[in-house]
Amino acid sequence: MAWQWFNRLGSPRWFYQKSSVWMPWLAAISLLLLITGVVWGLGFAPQDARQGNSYRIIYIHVPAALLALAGYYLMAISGAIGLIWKMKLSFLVMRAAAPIGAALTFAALVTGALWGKPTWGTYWDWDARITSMLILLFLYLGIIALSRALSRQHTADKACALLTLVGTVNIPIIYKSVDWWSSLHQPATLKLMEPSSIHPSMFYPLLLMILGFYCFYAWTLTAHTRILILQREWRTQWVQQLLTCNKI
Amino acid sequence: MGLKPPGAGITGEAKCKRKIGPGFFTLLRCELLLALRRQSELVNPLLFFVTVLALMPIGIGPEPELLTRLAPGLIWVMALLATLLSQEALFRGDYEDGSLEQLALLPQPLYFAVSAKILIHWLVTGLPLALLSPLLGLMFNLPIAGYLPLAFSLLLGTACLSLIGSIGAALTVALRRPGLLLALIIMPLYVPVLIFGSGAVQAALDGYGYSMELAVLAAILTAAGALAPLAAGAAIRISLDH
Amino acid sequence: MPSNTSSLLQVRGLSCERDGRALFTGVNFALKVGSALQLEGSNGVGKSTLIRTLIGNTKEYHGEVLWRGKSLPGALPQLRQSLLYIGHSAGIRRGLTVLENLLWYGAKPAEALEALARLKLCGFEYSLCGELSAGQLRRVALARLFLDEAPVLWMLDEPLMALDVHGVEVLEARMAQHLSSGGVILLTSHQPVALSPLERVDLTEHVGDQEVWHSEIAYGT
Amino acid sequence: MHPARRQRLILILILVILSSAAVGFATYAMRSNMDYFYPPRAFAAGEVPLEKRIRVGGCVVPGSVARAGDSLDVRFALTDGEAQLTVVFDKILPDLFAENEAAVVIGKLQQNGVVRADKVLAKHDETYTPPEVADSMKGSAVCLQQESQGVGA
Repeated sequence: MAWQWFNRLGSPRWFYQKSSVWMPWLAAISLLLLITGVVWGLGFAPQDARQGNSYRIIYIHVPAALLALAGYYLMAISGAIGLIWKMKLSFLVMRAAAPIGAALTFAALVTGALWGKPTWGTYWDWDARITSMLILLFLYLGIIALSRALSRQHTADKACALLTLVGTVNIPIIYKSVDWWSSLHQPATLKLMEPSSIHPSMFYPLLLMILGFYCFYAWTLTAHTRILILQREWRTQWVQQLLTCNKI
Repeated sequence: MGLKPPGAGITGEAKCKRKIGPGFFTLLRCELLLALRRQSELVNPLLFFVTVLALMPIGIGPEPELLTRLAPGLIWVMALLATLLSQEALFRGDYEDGSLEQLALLPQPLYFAVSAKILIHWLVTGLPLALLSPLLGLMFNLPIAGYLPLAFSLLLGTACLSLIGSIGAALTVALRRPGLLLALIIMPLYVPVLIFGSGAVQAALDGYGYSMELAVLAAILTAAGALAPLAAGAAIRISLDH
Repeated sequence: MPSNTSSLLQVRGLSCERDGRALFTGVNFALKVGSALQLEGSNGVGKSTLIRTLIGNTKEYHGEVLWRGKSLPGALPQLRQSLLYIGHSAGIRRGLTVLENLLWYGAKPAEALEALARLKLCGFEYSLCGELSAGQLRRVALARLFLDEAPVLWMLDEPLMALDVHGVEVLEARMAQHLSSGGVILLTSHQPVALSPLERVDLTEHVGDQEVWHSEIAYGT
Repeated sequence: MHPARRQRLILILILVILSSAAVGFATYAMRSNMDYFYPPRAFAAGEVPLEKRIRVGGCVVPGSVARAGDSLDVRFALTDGEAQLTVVFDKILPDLFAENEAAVVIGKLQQNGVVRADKVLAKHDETYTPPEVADSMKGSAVCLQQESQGVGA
């Protein structure tokens, strides 16, 4: 029974049909959460004692950074599932997640730089967190480049999954070594705040933004996966039927 | 000299050697022969390493203090690039002439063949780099305290680089021009080796011991020695299905 | 799975696709002890892909492949143990000498020299393969067929390519002898091969419906 | 034993040996204390090596900042509540540097017991607090409390 369900989940066709139902809901929820979070965070949350208003960029920065990392692990897990159980859909999810993850990493770096200027007086600092974020961006870009370079999709899927897994083994090592390196060169001046050290009136909008980003991420990932499914399966009967019915 | 009568020419279960394929030392010998016969490919990474490093003082100015400050990082980054450049050819020849396909058909794990290749690759690139390092230290006005850690860290570190790079080489072997892509894939994975390699030299220059950095490099080396050939073997099987 | 024991290799309803595009569909054949099969078809129809599927290097296929009655991929290790495969790229390293190449494939020096003599490669034993002509390279690769204790199953992708008349004759004689001693041969060739019994499968007749292809199943089997 | 199986066994043995060696090296590396961060009391206790690159963290003692008239040279004292340490610096101090605020100094300890700094960093406040909450916590207590946390971490 469970196996059957698993197999069905692996079918791109099944996923395409089911996700048509989820998509509007996901979009509505993420829009609601994001709008509430933005209005609350930017308009109503109090100013910070030292940084004034500039701290408000955390409402974008923190969720983006969290998802950039979580997105990589999602890629690694779906890549592993693809390699072990030979599930086509799982490879598609992995490849759909790569550009989104890269964009989020880039966003986290840019917002971090913008935040850094008024707060520590510099756009860029070779701090452990920033440096490892930059390396994460390179990992993402490498995976995307590999997936584009290999012309045969079947090979590209597996190769990217393997590279993602190798990267996963490396991420903690890279993080540890960059941390050691930067603490040797300078003290850890910029630390991510612990949830306890942020006042609740600032934390609730942040929580909303994080949840909103997660939903938005799920929506984007689903949308991108659907595009990849159509690209990959356009010769199949069900896609042809879909195309003729919708007259696209 | 004639062929054997019908039937006798077909193997039963007996002859094991040919079925299991060449042993590890045969693989090593063969790789070493191949490496030594491609002399230009052998010398080019070394020449690149030395030439670019010689350009550095010309570019940034010859102040001895500045050069001392930059020496560990520059030498290490150049060692990294030199290894990377030579990595592209690791599986290429065997892929193009079909012997990689033959290797993959053997019942023995690809781990052995891949490690033989990596070992020889390190012997002809990493080891000479480490041996050349005192000369470069001289060029860069490296204090006496830095020579030993530089040589040791290069010795261990280039082996790590060869191992990690083999995964990228195996993933891109089916591509016609993998050069830049290989660099893009592998560079992020090189970061820890670079940090601890140049860190060992810097620690020695700052007056501290460098055994911790070398221990980390050794840890990376042994872990990569176990995992990288496995991953590269899997990547070869993936690339063969292209 | 009950099957005719004299059929070493059986292929049932084999279809290969490449990125969702069908190369060929519904290929059936069986190789009995002492029989040979020639795959024909125009360029790009998937002859090499079929061979690479059978030896397990390509995993995107539908259908059933049986080796000694057991189905792939479970029986792949056994199949590979009895396999001698010479692909389009013949697996001869250009940086090694002719003899070194054969020794790498586990030949004993004496038998390697004998095999080279049969293929008229005397005097080239110590030349680097990179310096040989295409036809000579092909002969070096084919010399593996002339070593003692050859495996049962031969899969040869374009073995006649670049060979001269004498080379073709020697090869055909060796293949006939292999068949008579109970081996099986699967080969692709655009040229006619003088060999009996020789079955022919034309892949052009099996070209799938290129437009609509129902790949509902996940990768591999 | 079947040769293929034997080779697999050898492979597993190699993997086990290599990974245990990796664990061993990593443990050795972890054990060596590579943190060159010292509080001012470590200087008083004489634990700090001379002429090696070190890092010092502490609160800038109020009224201790003295600038030389003719150069950028500046002299200030750091404290961790127990001991004080004099620091000399010859470049421009960062904007966030202020008396009674935390600062981190990178430099070398000299024979005379003074640290010559290569770099001074104003340690950033890690918490995000609305003004009214921060007001109630103002004072050197905040700095010292953070500093002890920072040193302990």
